[in-house]
Amino acid sequence: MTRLAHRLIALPLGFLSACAGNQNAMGGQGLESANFIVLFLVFLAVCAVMYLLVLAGLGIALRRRRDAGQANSVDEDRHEETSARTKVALIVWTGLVTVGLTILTVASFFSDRSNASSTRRSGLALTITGNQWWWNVQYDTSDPSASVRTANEIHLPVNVPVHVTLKSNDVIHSFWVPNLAGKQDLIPGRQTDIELLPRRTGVFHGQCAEFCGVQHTRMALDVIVEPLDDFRRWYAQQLATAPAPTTRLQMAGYRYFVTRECSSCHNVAGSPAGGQIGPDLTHVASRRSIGAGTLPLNRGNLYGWIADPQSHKPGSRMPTIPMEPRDLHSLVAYIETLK
Amino acid sequence: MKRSIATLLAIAVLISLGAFLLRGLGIDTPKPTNELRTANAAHRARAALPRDAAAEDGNWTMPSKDYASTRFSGLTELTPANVSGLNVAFTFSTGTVEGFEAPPLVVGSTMYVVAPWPNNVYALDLAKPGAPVKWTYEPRPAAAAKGVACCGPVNRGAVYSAGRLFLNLLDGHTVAVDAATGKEVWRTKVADIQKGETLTMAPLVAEGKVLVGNSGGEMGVRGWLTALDAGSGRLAWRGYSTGPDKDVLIGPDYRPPYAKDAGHDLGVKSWPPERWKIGGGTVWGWISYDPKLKLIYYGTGNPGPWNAAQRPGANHFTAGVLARDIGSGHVRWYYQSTPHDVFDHDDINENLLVEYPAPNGGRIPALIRPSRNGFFYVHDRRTGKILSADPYAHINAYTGVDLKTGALGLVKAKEPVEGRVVRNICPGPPGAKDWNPSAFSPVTGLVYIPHLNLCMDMGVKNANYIPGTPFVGADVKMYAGPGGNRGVFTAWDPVARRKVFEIKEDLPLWSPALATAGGVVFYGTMDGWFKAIDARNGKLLWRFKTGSGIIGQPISYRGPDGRQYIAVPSGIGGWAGAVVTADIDTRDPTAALGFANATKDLPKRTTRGGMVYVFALPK
Amino acid sequence: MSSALEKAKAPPADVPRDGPGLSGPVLEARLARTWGRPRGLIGWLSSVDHKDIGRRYIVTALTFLALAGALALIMRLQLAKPENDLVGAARYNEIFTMHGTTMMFLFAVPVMQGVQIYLTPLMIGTRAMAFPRLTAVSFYLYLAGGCLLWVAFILNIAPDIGWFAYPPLSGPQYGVGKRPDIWAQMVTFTEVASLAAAVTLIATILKQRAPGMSLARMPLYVWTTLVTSLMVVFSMPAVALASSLLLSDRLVGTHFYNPAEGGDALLWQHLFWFFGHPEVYIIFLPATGFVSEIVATFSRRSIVFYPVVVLSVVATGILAFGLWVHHMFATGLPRVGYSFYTAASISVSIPTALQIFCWIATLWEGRPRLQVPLLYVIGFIITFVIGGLTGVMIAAVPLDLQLHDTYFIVAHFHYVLIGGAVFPLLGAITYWFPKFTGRMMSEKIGKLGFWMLFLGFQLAFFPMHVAGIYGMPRRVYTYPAGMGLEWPNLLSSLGSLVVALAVLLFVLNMVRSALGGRRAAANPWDGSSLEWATQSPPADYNFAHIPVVESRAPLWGSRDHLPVVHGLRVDDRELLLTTVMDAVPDVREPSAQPSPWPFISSVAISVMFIGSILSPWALVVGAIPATIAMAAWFWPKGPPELEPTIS
Amino acid sequence: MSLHCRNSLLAFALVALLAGCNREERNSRGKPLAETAPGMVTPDTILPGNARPSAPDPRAAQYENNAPSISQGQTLFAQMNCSGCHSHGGGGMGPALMDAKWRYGGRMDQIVASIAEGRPNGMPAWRGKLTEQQMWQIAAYVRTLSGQERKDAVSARADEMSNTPPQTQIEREPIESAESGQQ
Repeated sequence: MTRLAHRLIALPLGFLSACAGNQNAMGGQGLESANFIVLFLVFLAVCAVMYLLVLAGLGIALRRRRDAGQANSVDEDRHEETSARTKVALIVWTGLVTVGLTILTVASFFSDRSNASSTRRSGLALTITGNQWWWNVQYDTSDPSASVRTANEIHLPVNVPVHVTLKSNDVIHSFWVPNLAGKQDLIPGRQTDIELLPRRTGVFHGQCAEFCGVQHTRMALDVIVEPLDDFRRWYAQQLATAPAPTTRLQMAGYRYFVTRECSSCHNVAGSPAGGQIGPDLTHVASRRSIGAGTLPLNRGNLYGWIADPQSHKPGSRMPTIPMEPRDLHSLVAYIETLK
Repeated sequence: MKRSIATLLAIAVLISLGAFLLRGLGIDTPKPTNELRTANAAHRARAALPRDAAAEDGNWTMPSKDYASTRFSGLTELTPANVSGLNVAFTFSTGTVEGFEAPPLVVGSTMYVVAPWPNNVYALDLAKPGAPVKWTYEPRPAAAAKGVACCGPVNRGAVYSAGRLFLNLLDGHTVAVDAATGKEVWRTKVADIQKGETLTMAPLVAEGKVLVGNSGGEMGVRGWLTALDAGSGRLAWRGYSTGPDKDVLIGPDYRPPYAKDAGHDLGVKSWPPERWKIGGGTVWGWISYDPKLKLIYYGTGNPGPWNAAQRPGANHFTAGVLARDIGSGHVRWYYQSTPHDVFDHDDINENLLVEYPAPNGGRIPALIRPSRNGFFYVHDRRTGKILSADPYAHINAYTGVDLKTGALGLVKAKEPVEGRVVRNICPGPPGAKDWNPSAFSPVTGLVYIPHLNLCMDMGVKNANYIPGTPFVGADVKMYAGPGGNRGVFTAWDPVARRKVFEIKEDLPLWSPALATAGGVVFYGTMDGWFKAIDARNGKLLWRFKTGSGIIGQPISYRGPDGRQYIAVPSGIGGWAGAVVTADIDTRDPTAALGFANATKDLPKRTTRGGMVYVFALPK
Repeated sequence: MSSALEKAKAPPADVPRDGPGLSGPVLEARLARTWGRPRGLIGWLSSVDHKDIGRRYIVTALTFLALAGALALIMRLQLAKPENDLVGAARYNEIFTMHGTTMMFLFAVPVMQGVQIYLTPLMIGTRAMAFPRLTAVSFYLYLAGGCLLWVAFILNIAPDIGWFAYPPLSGPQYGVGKRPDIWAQMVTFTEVASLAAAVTLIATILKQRAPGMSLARMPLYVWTTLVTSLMVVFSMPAVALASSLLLSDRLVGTHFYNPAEGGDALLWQHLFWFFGHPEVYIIFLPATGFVSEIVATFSRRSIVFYPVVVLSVVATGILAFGLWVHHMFATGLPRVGYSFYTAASISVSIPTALQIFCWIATLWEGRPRLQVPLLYVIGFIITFVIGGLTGVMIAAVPLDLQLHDTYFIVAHFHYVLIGGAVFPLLGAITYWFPKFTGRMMSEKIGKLGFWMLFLGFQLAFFPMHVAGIYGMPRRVYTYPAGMGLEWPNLLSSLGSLVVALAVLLFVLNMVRSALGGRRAAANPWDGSSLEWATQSPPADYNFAHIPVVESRAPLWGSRDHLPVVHGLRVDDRELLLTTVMDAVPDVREPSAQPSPWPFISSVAISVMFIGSILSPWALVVGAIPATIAMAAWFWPKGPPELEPTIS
Repeated sequence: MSLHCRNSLLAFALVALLAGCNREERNSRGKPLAETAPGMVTPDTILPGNARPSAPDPRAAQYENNAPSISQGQTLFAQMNCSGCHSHGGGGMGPALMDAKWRYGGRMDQIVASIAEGRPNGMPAWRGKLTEQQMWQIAAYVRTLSGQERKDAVSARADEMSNTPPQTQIEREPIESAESGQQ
């Protein structure tokens, strides 16, 4: 199925995936996304044929009798005549359309089935909870003490079926990682599910696809598909508690973090900071971005973000905290240790 | 023929007349060993530490009366026949307006009254008329502590031992006071209110150790039981309710009765990472002690937060019963009554130690307890094995207890889901029965359970953890269960495993029971009625309206004059009374963690107060 | 009683009636006096003439089109380059909400109904709408709703929740302030307005057709009007209900959309899309009506397979109610159900395909005359078919799950709505402009405008397909660089400028032609339907004599003399009612006089609606003036005159 | 009823006016650091030597009756566990906030002071755990609980278990002490 897909990508539509976007419905790195490509091309082919027929008909119809130099007036008694050929054409056209559409409906049905059946036996279970405007990620394990909580970044082992449970804490969001699969809404008071089967490694980008308020735009997440061993390594490291601060600067930052506003919302495992309403920061420094994909993670952006999140993500729930420069220095120094 | 009938009649008349006369002369004084019921003594539970009337010293030195927590007074002066003559002997006003749960203690000719917040202690001289104050002790706890006390700044009493009074202060201190002078002997800080920890329980003193547990299950604290040296107040050992085995004091001698509670570091493995550190399992209830086995028995509180979705796993060692060796503090056995508790069903209720009839005719040292989750458990207190577990109240949230695995069956439909309100869950968060202990009378062999008939609607949501602030994550509305009565007073036969009689009380029952050898049982209601009922059939024999609602522990003692006295504290408060004492606005049904909805009418039925009433038969 | 019957049998001779005895200028003068409206502002406000109301509808709707178009330009400027900061996040949300809401509720549906109100009586040969005062109310309420929304926008309380306002985002907790209430109440206004218009249209079409115009002879445009009006009647109540529930959630704390207390956020989506999907066809079907009329006239023959076209229109109207769930494929409803809605959604394109065939076949069989209206029709076919085919794509669940809520969808529905409705509308305006104003639009500017619009549109909206596939969700105020979204967005922004210029050009052409365009004869395009039988613009009374119809193309069948009926009163407003099926003359019916009360009641109702945003008591208090105004409106004027049936 | 009518009509008459003001203005960052310490605020009304009662804090204006601030305050009230003690206004561990009783004053700046500095009988001091802006927002929401804020700026309910009567409808509780009641 997917090999076919990849061969097909070389076809006219190839250019879409050619400029390999990491948030691209034509990526095809997930089973469902690969199915999408195949089905999309099938639809495209059938539709193209129909469209060309219409254009051809229209073109000929317009050329045909335009220049026939009759009097520019309606023929009183023949303006309702219709040739037999046209009647036949109508029947043919109707048949053609019906057949074409039936093909498409059936194709769609089977593609849907394949998506549904693809990942019955899932090897990994996640719960993703939508919040305005970030993603809470929980790796569910039979042994609760081995479950990892993180935010705005998902790591997945390649070729392992994943079952994702989707919940929302506030409004409706939609989970969408186009390279892997289609959308699924996160609806408050309901529980929805989506199955992922990543087929190729890579770093992909996902984004909330249902308008969810002021910062709908800045509600993205990174998805890293990696070999099983790398995934295990990452998981073990995420499971560990945050390292203790070492330098004096880091100590100061730690003190600020656990005693001031930060800890009212954020959790750092292994520290007294136990806030549950903001992203878990235990290993924030190991992630790729901050502010749910607002900025790539690096020292400069950390400074900018902590100093004034509201200028990077206006309306975000993270307030701009009036802060002395030295507090800012120490805080950044501490957060950089949260690997 | 005719004659024989006449004879029979005559005999009957004579017998009844005689009986009546004897009664009147007060000769008929039933002893605990007597048969009041036709049932054979062998088929009745017996007090763990058998006392007969002679053994009764007439004192009341600890809130539960004895290590077996029977709340049974061997005094027999008061009987169903004469109790209706009870009069007020004297009263004592503490001048306080908070919930009054602590019982007075009586040692010889002195009564010690531990007043509600700020927990002043008064020594009253019972030898003098009107029981004037001998001395007063003012501990002056920190007022800030009131802000982290989930259910009113209550205190469940002091304990007298070897010339000292030991009591806990809300702000995390345990103090020892010289019983003769009222001077403070030592004061040890054991709990930290910054973390939300408070102390509300009554300590237990045994083998020279003062046993203290913390409160704050709604504040994201980590529960523990601490043993202090009674002499110095120094810490002997501390056993946590969560965390690694070395913190919980689990050693090689740990023998849980069921596989589900066996394993290494369950206090960590049954929690999401780090959550055990704020997982509750507080110890704010009652401790029993078996001097023979040298084991203490107590229950642990609810896991936190109430929103169970935030703590997947069984959440050991919360909501269960622990047996610890009093010397080392090591856990001997543990049974988790409510694994992964989703309804705030603490297991801190009293554990009564009795001798239970064995099938082979012998006696099993048993532990019987009316649990918060609505089941009446009978354990073999040596191993923790369950002999029986039967519902004693209306339950629709649990299916039952599997005696083979010890598992509690949860009704899926009643399990709270984030973002959706689940309706009509019985019992509610205070459980079928809250802290207020029951009494056991070896005379009748019955357990007298003052409990609740409350159901709830529950909506859970993500709880945020900020040290020193509530960590609950649930909206709750409580209301009366089937029948419309919010309280029930049940007499339970632990051997026959059935209800003998029950009294429906309109208001929730928040006051403990008191049983006497005379065959009279006492309890109070939240609108201030203090009631005496017949231990055999629950017939109301006498009642007295006190100044404020009764949530306190009644006691019975023999005064210096040799008469039997009954004393009861009167002063509404606590969780159930918060509507009155905490100025709740009942337009918000979720106020006071949902109790406001169940006690909307309370402000009309009682007001604040703080008074000890002492009753006796007229001279 | 008997006397009344007498009266009925032999109408009083003194009553003047049109006929051989009374015709020509004399008749026209008297009719003008009877059907004219009072002078002055009061007279203007009390007009019940469908031509006035229709014209006002169209002008207002086009104004809103311009406003919403301006917002679209701002959005395109913001999106022209990545990480642009022309408008902030919050403001951008308001802007796209205003754009969508205005286009859907204040432009698309009203403009179609406006044209319908203007043309229907003319096309079926009657002098007025049924319930003309209700028609007037419909316009005033629509206007009030539009003003409510835009005044709010000016006062910085514009809704910012998207044009379909999903709760909980629009609910009491997350829909902050009064913004969502204004949106919801605006919806109520427009729904009441279009319901009123629909009802009057249905009654007019079914009972006031000229004698002989059986259903089988009805012009195709009137057919689409009938079908869409029925669709309005069945779909609009759903959204009116939904928005009222939302208001009560927000105002008095009910729990309809609160999952915690047993409500459901999806309830809204079902109610809304049960209206929302038919809404698309309510906009699109009248456009197919335009196309049918234009194609017939400009290929100089009547439509091929008239019954097929009629049946397609009806079929579309019915199928449209069975597809709403394809807007909810991502909400996790049962998969089996999805397959059904996929099939239904795909099958709805069959009738449309048949219509397209019929139009092309008509051009094929006829002798097409490439003038501006036909150009727009050609543009329509080329553009709309793309939209229709992408529609088929997103009807498939696996495709929709990827494309849903992306710019692919944005492209799709702009192809459908602009290509499928606006192109034909502009063609129709050009086509009927002489009838509206008595002057022709400039052909030269028209052609230029068409090509700019056509090409500009493709440039603006085709790249959006690509942007969507590249993972650009809709309703984002910016996008990061390096996702391959730069060039599609840049092209779209450039295209949107061209479109804006084209629309501007069209408007200029309209204004210029209206003022100084070439004067138009009664039937400048040699059209076949009745509206071309009266002068341009038509007199207040539309027709001096009610025409009689003998074929589908009355003006082609017998162009030299159009048969008419006589006997309608001249001194009083009187209409000829005919039977529903065969349009056999039935009764004479008096028609309402102009009156200021519809306007006054509309004001009262508006006050009540707007007040109810702030307090539920406004409904109680506001009902009083509304009731008074309506009482005055309906106050009986003397004893009703029993009119004789025509035998 | 009559009151409601008057309110509604009044509100309606003033619709343009009130919309003009900053009722819906979003202010994502609050006032600059320079002036973010509450001035000398006292709940007391006895000021010896006829001292003037402290004037209401001018910063109150930008949060009071401001819908986004009140909404933010509502969110924080739940997230910062205020509801743990005060429930949804009915009280519990802490006093009820929906009644007319104000132990430490019901004025915006007085409430902010209570939040920031705490109160001896158990109210924790939140200075440093919440930004000044957040405290003002919470104060604005707290005032809605007793109907002090304008009805068109408050939210009827949250998407949770139904609790208090809708804040869009509850009567305004008279603030007890006259001085602290001055708006």
